[in-house]
Amino acid sequence: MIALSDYLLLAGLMFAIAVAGIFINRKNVIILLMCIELMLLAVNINFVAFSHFLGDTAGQVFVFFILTVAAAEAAIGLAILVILFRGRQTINVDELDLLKG
Amino acid sequence: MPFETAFLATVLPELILLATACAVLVLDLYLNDEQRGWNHNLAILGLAATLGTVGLLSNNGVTIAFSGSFIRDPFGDLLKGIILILTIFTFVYSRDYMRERGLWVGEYHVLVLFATLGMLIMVSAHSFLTLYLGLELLALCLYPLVAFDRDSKPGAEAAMKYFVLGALGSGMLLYGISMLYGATGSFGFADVAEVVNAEGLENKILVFGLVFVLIGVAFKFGAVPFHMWLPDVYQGAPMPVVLFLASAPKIAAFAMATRILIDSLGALQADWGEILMILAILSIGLGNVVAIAQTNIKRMLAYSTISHVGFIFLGLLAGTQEGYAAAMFYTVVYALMAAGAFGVLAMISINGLEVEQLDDLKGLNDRDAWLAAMLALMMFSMAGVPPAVGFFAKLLVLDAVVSVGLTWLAVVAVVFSIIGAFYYLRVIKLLYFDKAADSTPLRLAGDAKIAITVNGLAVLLLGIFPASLLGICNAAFSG
Amino acid sequence: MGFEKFLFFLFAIITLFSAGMVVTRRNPVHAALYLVLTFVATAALWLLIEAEFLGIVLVLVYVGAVMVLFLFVVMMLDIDVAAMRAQFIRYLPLGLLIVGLMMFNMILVLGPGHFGLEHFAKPAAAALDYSNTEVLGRELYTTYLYQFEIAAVILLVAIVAAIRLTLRRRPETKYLDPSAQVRVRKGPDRLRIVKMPTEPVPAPVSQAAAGGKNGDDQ
Amino acid sequence: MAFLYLLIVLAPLAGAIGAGFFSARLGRVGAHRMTILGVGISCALSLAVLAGFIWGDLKVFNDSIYTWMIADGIRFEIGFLVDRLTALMMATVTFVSFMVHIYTIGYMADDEHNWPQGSLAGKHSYQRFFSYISLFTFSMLMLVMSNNFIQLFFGWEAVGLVSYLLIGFWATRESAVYANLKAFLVNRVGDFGFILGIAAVGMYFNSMNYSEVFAQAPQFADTQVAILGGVSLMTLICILLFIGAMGKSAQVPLHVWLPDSMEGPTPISALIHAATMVTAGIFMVARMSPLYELSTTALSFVLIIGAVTAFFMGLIGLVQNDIKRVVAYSTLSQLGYMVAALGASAYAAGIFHLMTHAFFKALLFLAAGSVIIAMHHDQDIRNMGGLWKKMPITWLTALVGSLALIAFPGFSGFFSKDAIIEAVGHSQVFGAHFAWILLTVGALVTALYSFRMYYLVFHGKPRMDEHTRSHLHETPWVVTGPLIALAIPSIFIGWFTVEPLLVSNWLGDAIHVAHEHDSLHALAEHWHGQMAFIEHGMHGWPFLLAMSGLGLATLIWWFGVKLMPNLDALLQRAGGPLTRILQDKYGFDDFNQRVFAGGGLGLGRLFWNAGDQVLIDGAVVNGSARSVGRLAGQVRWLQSGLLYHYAMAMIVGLVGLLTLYVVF
Repeated sequence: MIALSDYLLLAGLMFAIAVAGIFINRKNVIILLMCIELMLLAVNINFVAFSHFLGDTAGQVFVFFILTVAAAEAAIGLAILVILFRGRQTINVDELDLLKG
Repeated sequence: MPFETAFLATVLPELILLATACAVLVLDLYLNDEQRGWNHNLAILGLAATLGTVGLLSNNGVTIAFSGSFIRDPFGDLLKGIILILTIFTFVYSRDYMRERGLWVGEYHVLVLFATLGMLIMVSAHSFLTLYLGLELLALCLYPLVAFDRDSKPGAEAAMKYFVLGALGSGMLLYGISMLYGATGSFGFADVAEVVNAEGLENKILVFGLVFVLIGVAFKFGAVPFHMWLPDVYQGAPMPVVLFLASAPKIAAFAMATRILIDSLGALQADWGEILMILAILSIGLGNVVAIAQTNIKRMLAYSTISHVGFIFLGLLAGTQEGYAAAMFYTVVYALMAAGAFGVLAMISINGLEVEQLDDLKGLNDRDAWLAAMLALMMFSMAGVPPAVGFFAKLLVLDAVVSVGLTWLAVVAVVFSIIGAFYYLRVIKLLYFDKAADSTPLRLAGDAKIAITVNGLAVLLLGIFPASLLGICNAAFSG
Repeated sequence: MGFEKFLFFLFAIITLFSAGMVVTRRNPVHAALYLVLTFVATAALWLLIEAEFLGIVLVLVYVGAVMVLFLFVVMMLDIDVAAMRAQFIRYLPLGLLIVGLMMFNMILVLGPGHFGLEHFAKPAAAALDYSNTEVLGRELYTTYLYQFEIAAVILLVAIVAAIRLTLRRRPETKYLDPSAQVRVRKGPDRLRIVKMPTEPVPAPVSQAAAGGKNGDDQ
Repeated sequence: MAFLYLLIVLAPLAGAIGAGFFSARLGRVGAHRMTILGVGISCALSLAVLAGFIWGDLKVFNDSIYTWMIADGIRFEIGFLVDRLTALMMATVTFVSFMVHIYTIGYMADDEHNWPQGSLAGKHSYQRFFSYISLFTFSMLMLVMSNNFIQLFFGWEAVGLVSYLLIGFWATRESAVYANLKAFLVNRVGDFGFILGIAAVGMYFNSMNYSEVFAQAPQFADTQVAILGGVSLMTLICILLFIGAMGKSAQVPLHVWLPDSMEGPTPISALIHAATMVTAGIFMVARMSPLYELSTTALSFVLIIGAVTAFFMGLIGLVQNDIKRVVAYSTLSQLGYMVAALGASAYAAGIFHLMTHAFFKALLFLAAGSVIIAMHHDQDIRNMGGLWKKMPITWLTALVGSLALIAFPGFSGFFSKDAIIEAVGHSQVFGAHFAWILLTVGALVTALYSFRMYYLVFHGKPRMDEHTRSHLHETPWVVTGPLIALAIPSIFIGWFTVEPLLVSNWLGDAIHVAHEHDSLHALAEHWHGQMAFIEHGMHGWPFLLAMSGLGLATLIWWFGVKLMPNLDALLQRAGGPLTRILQDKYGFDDFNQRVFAGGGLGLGRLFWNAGDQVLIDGAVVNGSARSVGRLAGQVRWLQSGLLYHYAMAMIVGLVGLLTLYVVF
């Protein structure tokens, strides 16, 4: 039998991978955006699992909305990425340091 | 009762605002560049109508609609009203700035209006889902606004940083919400509160979820160590966007904090109070100290924001009705001060000058004495010099902290705010005692002048007669 | 270990592996493709716990739309992958330490101690005629109507924002405007007839040259 | 009612704000119309309130309008206590202020000449002046209408602030700046005592509200405070509060600011020194009568200070040659009478004299101002003379004012002053005999200096230069109008009010007098109407002395000016050291200058050199500023600008908090 804890641990691991990805990746902003997608996916797994084990569809509805928002977020994130690239000709995270101090 | 037509009446302000935003979106298609003023007028008209509706619908009772996901109460009405007023201020202050730079296009109005809608949704959210959607609506409008000047490299960089960190923050918030959902089986505030009140601190899962949720809140406020986006975004974004970003969303963030922490997780106060204490000390300390080293006025005010956030947390962490009211008072006051300060900066950034460095403020008094006086008033208020309202706000918060026996915390806060007074007073010195490089007098639009005067008077008069606002704040938490 | 459990572990391992690959690939195209794999494997995991609708949506919306958008942007931006020599090994120890600490916390809370089967029993399988899609749809349009509308607004904002940020007219680009081409009217737009007075022909000029000149007028 | 009272207070404030902030837009006429309208409303309503108390059955109003803040259980409120005492004060203040407003139109008409050419401060000075006097009225109303100590203190300080602004109105004159600084500093000394008194009230009574404090006061009658080897709490509070009153009401030794404050334009001399600011102290003590009645020591202190002021300040008036200064010293002396009345527990008599004095002293000041206008701002009485022919209205009204001042039977001053001397005579507190003698002889002095001035100004040969004489004429109606309006009550007000105020206890509960201190009851017992009172007064020492003073002044004038032109100088030489002492004003100014100012300066230099520059600036301020600056410079590099550092900070924050709260 699959236990709730299995799903939660899986989601937790995925969350940790996403978090690690955000700060070990120092070269490519696109990968950062992908890490964010991963993180949201981890949350979604949590919700779906809870929804199933609590016998309550509300969790799945929440996931539905998270997916919607994540799609919108991806669109805006990529749009920002495009103008960033246009201005700088690079999306290297290491070089994004005009603003500091 | 999943849906009743009567619900539409309770969300009438939101509906009007949505209609306004859509109307501006459509209208903009039919306007040429000379006619953009209609966007502006329509947007302000819509905001005013929304404000009026909020006032009309306001009463002392509480209405819950849409299956418990929407709440209308006096607390929310007040915050909504202030958010709407601040948004009107934003439009008025920013017109000349945006027009001069060719940024005065329909999308600007549409995005600001949608962001305002997002804040209204946050304020009257009564479930984590509604709150999250409102939060994202706000955030997704703010990201493009920060990069609104497409050709600005700092703007794009700031937007990118804001976006990545914002997404990280909302990811953590969501993770926390999912844990709370798991522990309570619901994400309506009322249902969560029921379980939390029953189980309280015994339930480790609740505490676990709480930490994540709290980080989402702290990020929205910009508390240390979740503050890193704030100075960069302030510096990179166009001044009117900073003006907007620094004022109204703080109120929405406060609403979010109270709805989550007090309304639904009130029983965990012992834990979140301690966490907020850590964040508050870090924020007040780091904000005030680093602000001193800044030469860029936007960055300086960003760090000052961080320290003010610390003060707001002081009120919240006291965990008493008095403390909550003090925090609410502080938030409203801070939003007013920030709007005024950035408003002045946006208004003087015209004729090709971009006010960025502190030195750009030199001798402002010779160029426009009234604006200089208003900016000075805001600085005094932020520094906490009586009779400006900032002093009173600080006093209330400290009083709340002392009354729960945390005198040492109040002392720490006072010491750092004394250190912080230095950088505010430096601005005043620049305004009045230094010579301007270019002393041509400024010519400002009449409505902007009226707005800044109203804003300044509010800061002054609330300082002299704080009881009116304080009374409302107290009433909001007495129920 | 039942078949179900086997499937769970299979897909879980695929999910974690591909997620790990996403964050460590240098080439963003590879990363995006691994992300697709992660999504597909997750969708399978969701099917295992009767979230059929969401599983399908994840594949359709995420893989079908969002990931394509990612790939599209990656290709469009023409990133110099060779310059992306990652040096993340240097930061890996610190990263692992922090993530390890986080995992430790998570396991403490999320492990079987709190969420094992004895706390949350596996619910009975739904009836055969249970339609996950129908249930969700009913909920969305009744209980969650308000939120549904907000989500619609969010999508609208995303459209407005993306257009504002990326749509720009570049005067230096040369292109044909089809609508202008179609709009041309048959008469005066396409052919212009210019009336010119006839010039007196000098007498001694050769016949051939004069004929060429006159041809213009006809 | 709250709205009505709020309107009374706010109407002058609105006028002040309008005339002050929109001076350029309103113009001169707009400014004076606006302020006069404001004060006029306030005056009309105050008179209506007073009428309501006299003929109607208006209830005492005592309520809070607005809660400013609550700290440690003490409420800081804005509230009004309007009883008969307040109503009387309100009417007096607003009426005199209204007159002064009208008079100012004439007095300040050519104010531009008083400023250096092109001076920035001189721009819109006319409007500014109106703004100040309206603000002054507002402050004074806040003070008298208050129902709590905090608002009282606010009004107290606001009055002080505006008087500072007004005394130094002609800020380009060094003497004016010196005078307003002096007024401010001396008042600060008094305020120091006052705030300590309020603090003591707050500490023991835990309330700022009058009625709550008064209700609790008897319980504290025997409380001792362990300072200076044990003092009764009530004595301490009363004397501290009275020190504030000494500053505001110019009692020895804090009187030094008042004569100098004549540097301000004459309308405010009338406003400050006749009706409003200086009466604040008298009013305050009367208002606090439930506290003062609990301390015989304090009453005795008040009585002696008052009597000393009344006599010795009158003496100085004899040798002054500036027309306004003579009036100023007479004010000091009359304030001494009022304070003495308070000390004798004859609060009603003190308030009575305050009211009659407000009318005739405002009249005298305005008459003096009228003379000054006619004399082209020459204030030296030695250069005047024979003005009665040219300025009949001023002459007659000044005569009325002088007769009222010397307590000529039938005039308003007679009733009040006689009642005071009578009451002091009946008083049993320590020092009452001494005070009685001083006050009685003071009547002689008053008559002497008043008529000396009167004769020198209005009679005899004109002594001014040719140019001034040829231009002498009566002042315009805006000046004479208020003179007449003030002259009428100066004659009659005493006649009508003596009976209700002193005999039939019209003030009622507003004033509390302990039975054993009641010095007015003898007067009330033997009351047989006004005529009988006058007749009785005419057998007393005060009357005889006043009349002999009047006669003496007439004789000296007759001989001195008519027969021996240099008699004045001769007398001064004959007076010798005594005259010199009087001219030096007993050396108070010198003493203050040398000891307090000089000593303070020396001490300040010492502290500045040793403490401030070396220790505070060097070590504490600059030292800490340097180290904070260095710290700031280092910490700001945490903000590296790199996204992964930012994310790392968030995640470290998350993990840290998780570890703290989940593991532990």
